[in-house]
Amino acid sequence: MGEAIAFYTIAAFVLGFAVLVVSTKDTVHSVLFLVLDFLFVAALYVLLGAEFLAAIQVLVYAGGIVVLYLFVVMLVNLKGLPEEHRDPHRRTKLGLGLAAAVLVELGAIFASGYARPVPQVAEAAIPVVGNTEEVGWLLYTNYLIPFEIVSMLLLVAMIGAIVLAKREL
Amino acid sequence: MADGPVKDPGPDGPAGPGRTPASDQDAASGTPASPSGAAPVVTPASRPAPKPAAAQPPKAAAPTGPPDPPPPEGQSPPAFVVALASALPDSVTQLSYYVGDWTVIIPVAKILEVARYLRDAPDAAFDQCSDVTVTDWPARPQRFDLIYALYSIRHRHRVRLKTMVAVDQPVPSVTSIWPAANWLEREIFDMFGVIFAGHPDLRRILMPEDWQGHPQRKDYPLEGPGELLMENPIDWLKLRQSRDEADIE
Amino acid sequence: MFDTNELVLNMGPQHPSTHGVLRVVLRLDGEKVVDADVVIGYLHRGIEKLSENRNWTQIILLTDRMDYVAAATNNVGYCETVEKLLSVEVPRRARYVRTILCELQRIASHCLWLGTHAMDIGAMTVFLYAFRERELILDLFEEFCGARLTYNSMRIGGLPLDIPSGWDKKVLEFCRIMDTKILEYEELLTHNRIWLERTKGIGVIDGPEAVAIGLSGPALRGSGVPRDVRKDEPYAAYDELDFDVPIGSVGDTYDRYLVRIEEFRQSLRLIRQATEGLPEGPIVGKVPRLIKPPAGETYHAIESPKGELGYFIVADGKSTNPYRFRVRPPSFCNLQGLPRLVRGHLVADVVALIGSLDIVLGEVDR
Amino acid sequence: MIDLFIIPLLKIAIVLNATLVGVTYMVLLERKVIAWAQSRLGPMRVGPHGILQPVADAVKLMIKEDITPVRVDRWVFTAAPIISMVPALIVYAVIPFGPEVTLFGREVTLYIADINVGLLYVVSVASVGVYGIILAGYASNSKYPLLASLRASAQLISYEVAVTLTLVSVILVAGTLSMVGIVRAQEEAGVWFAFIQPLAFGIFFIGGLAETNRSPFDLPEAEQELTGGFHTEYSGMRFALFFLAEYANVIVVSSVATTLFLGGWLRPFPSVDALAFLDIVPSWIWFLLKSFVFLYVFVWVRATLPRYRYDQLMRLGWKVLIPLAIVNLVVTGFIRLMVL
Repeated sequence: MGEAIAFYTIAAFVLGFAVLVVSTKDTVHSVLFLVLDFLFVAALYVLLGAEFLAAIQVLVYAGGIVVLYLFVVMLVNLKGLPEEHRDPHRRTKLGLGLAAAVLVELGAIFASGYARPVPQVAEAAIPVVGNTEEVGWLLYTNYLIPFEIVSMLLLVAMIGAIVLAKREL
Repeated sequence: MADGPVKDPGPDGPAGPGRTPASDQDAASGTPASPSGAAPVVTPASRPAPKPAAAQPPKAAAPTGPPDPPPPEGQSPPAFVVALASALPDSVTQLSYYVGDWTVIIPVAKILEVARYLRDAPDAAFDQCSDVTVTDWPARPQRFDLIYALYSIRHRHRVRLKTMVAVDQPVPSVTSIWPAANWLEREIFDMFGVIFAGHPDLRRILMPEDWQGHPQRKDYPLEGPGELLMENPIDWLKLRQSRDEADIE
Repeated sequence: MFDTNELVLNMGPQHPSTHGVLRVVLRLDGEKVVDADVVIGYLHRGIEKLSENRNWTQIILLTDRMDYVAAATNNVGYCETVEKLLSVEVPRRARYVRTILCELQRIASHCLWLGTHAMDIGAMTVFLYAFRERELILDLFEEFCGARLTYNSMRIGGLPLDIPSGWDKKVLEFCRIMDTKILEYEELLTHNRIWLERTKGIGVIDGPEAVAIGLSGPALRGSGVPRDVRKDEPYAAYDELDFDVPIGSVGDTYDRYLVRIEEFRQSLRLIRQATEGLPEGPIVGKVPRLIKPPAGETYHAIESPKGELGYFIVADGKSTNPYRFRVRPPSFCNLQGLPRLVRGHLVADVVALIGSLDIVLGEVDR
Repeated sequence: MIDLFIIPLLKIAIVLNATLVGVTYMVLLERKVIAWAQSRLGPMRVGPHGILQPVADAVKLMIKEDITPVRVDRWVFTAAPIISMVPALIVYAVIPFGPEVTLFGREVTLYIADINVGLLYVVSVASVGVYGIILAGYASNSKYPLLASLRASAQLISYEVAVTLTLVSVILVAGTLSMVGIVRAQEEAGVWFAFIQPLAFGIFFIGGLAETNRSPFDLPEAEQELTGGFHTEYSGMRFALFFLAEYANVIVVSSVATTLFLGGWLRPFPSVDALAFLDIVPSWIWFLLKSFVFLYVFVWVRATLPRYRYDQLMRLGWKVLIPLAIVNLVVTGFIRLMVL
């Protein structure tokens, strides 16, 4: 019962901040709501018993990535008017299109989720308490290839960023 | 000084003829100075003249320059002066020796040549321009004494160059020879209004950029624009207004 | 302000590390200084003009107000110039006391320099240490002439008063204390890695160029030019005393620092010799009651803590005030080299370089 | 009920108050120690030997006018000091001041919580603290604070990488992420980790100095050309919050260093039985003593060293500390693999 209350409260905050992220006019405020959103998502993880994930969520997303967002937003002057475009409703159309796509996706997930029962194996794989060791084992055994691919991807992105940023090497 | 005594006939060369024109000049400028006072030499453009001449008359006759005494008998000038006189003819108009200091008086046109020679000649090697300054003698037609105090680090000797400059007469800048003269010349421009031709950055340095007049001239009142307010309030108001406008810009 | 266009940054005149009312307008490319324009004159009091309207004795106290952290040195320079014009012989005792005062003043001025320079680079303890020792010197001066900053401690022809009894013992005691304190400063800075990183290779200038842009004093000697007025054109009692002129090798901020630290020691050496060998005798030469030098002009230079302090004085032989009174201020001429020194360095180095030149705005602006 | 609510709440109250008092006295300690280093007396007027100076400071800061400049971003401007203060305080939740003790017949642990990712919690919470600085710079709507805050946060993030890497090598040695577990691991090993991981200890200390913007890395705040740093526009209590947050962070770094490297609440040389008489001293006193040594060293460093230039600071972080930390990590991992 208490868990359910906590979950719904946190979920409401997550959704509320998510709405604020997209609806706020000031970009810096929007980034700040994003941080709050991430913090509440981390709280959700704690609720699920995945403390490791929660800590990593705060450390990497809230403490790392969004700081970089904030740098960019603060340094790039976004107060100027958006440039003229031939189709003024371009963004609305794009947004509607994306929203429709997300809706379809969600529907598909719901449909498939209800279609077949959740396999029992998955239940066991989720650690009962936030088990750091378990996460480590999984990453280095079952998910080794994706993990390595992701790290390569990040390396490539980093080198690309350095090349772009540094004009003369 | 140590390498001086070789040439004895030398000193008479530059000093002999140099002495006469200077004393002539003293006599010549002395007589017209007394009736006219400082009035004709006040710069017309630079400043709403706050009637400085009024302050001058109490003194009987304005001095017209230092005596610049010639070297006493038996005191032979340093070798580089002799060499300078022979290397650049007409460059030394007078040679003076007073309380141990040698002063070479040169014509304005020769400043750059003399300066370059004194810097580059191995027996002179005046690599340090200690000071550049001006003495104002308002009673004289060539009113400014422009003085260069030079020092040679290699030979450890000093000499002063001196030249006489009239108001609004451009003087070649020696910044190309001694970069150290840059600010010193700026200060002279600021304080006396001597214009240096070829100076890379001739701006006021100590006084504000929009200052009127040149404070260290002898005819400049001791109390600045306040004096102007007492004597000519309209001019003072105009001055203040122009300054305010400059501030706003 | 983060694009690659040049950025103009204004430092001063109200800025904690410009040592007074100096204003430096920096043109930056990123953090790198492209050019600097030094704006001075905020403290201009027209001392030269003022002096031309005061009598010869009154000027001594105006010279106090130029390099106000080395007032006694200014006094000595002025008095010696006038003595030169008057052709007055200064008694030997007076010359010795002048030497002691000048060297005490040099240590006081270098203490102030060391403290503020280190403070600019962030070493706050050195600041208080250096000021602690400067206090001792100020006490000595207070005992000698009653003032702690602007001494008015010379008279044309000699000294206003003889040294108080026991003063020389106190001076020697101070020398003993100072010897150990210099080690303290050195311990905190000389081999400190951060200090080395902040000062080595910063503002490098070689000897000939330093001469050309008009540096003098420790700033010039840091570049390896053995130019010291005390040695080259001895005044006061320097020709009778034994001392070395320290010079640097590279000409960077660190060398200028080392030179000044060594000058502490040489000054102490001079003070010891002069105090121990202080001759007896009168303290004032034969000076007329009304000082009125004969018409003539002269330039006389002494070695102030900042560099060559020159006085160019013209007497007209008639009035009781100088016709022309001109000071060659070492800080002014050294400051001229600042744009050359800061070019290519970072903004934080500008602060270090201003400190390294050791300027006093009272003297720059006069 | 008592175990679930009352005791934790009491502990939170005690730790929070102790921290805040500790922070204010940290300021006094700093002033006094620096004064002694500089042959001065420091604060002497308020109370005997200035012992009440923190109270006077607090009263002064509270009754000062709290100015909000006109063109600032109000919400962010108000939130920034809070954002920087809160992480500094909630870190104390996982810091073990001692093991279990028996109080009034009840087992009480001398820490608020022992979560299994304790160390990670410390790191992640500390990483949120950077927002306070960035937002203060942004919200002030002024050039110098903005520049200073960018510098400060860049510095913080860079050094966090090195510090976190050293923490990983400690985790490798201890085999746990729990703060209590790390202390217990040192008890079992019979030696403080400072001796097993001296390099990590050194890097952690230097990184700690940099992360708390302390001298010789205090240039975002004291660099002469940046005037006051990111809190230039702040006054009154809001400024005090930044001030407190800085010192709270210093205490956090000291506590964490004590826990990880100096054996937390353990007495010196826990494996030497001959020193068993030292156990008379309560464990939490040992903890406080060790932290105090750290605090003292922090102040000492400030009194001694000049300041780095910004580029030198970044070079030190990226080109020296991070490579060293990585090497240390790899070597530690290798040895660990060999031993086990």
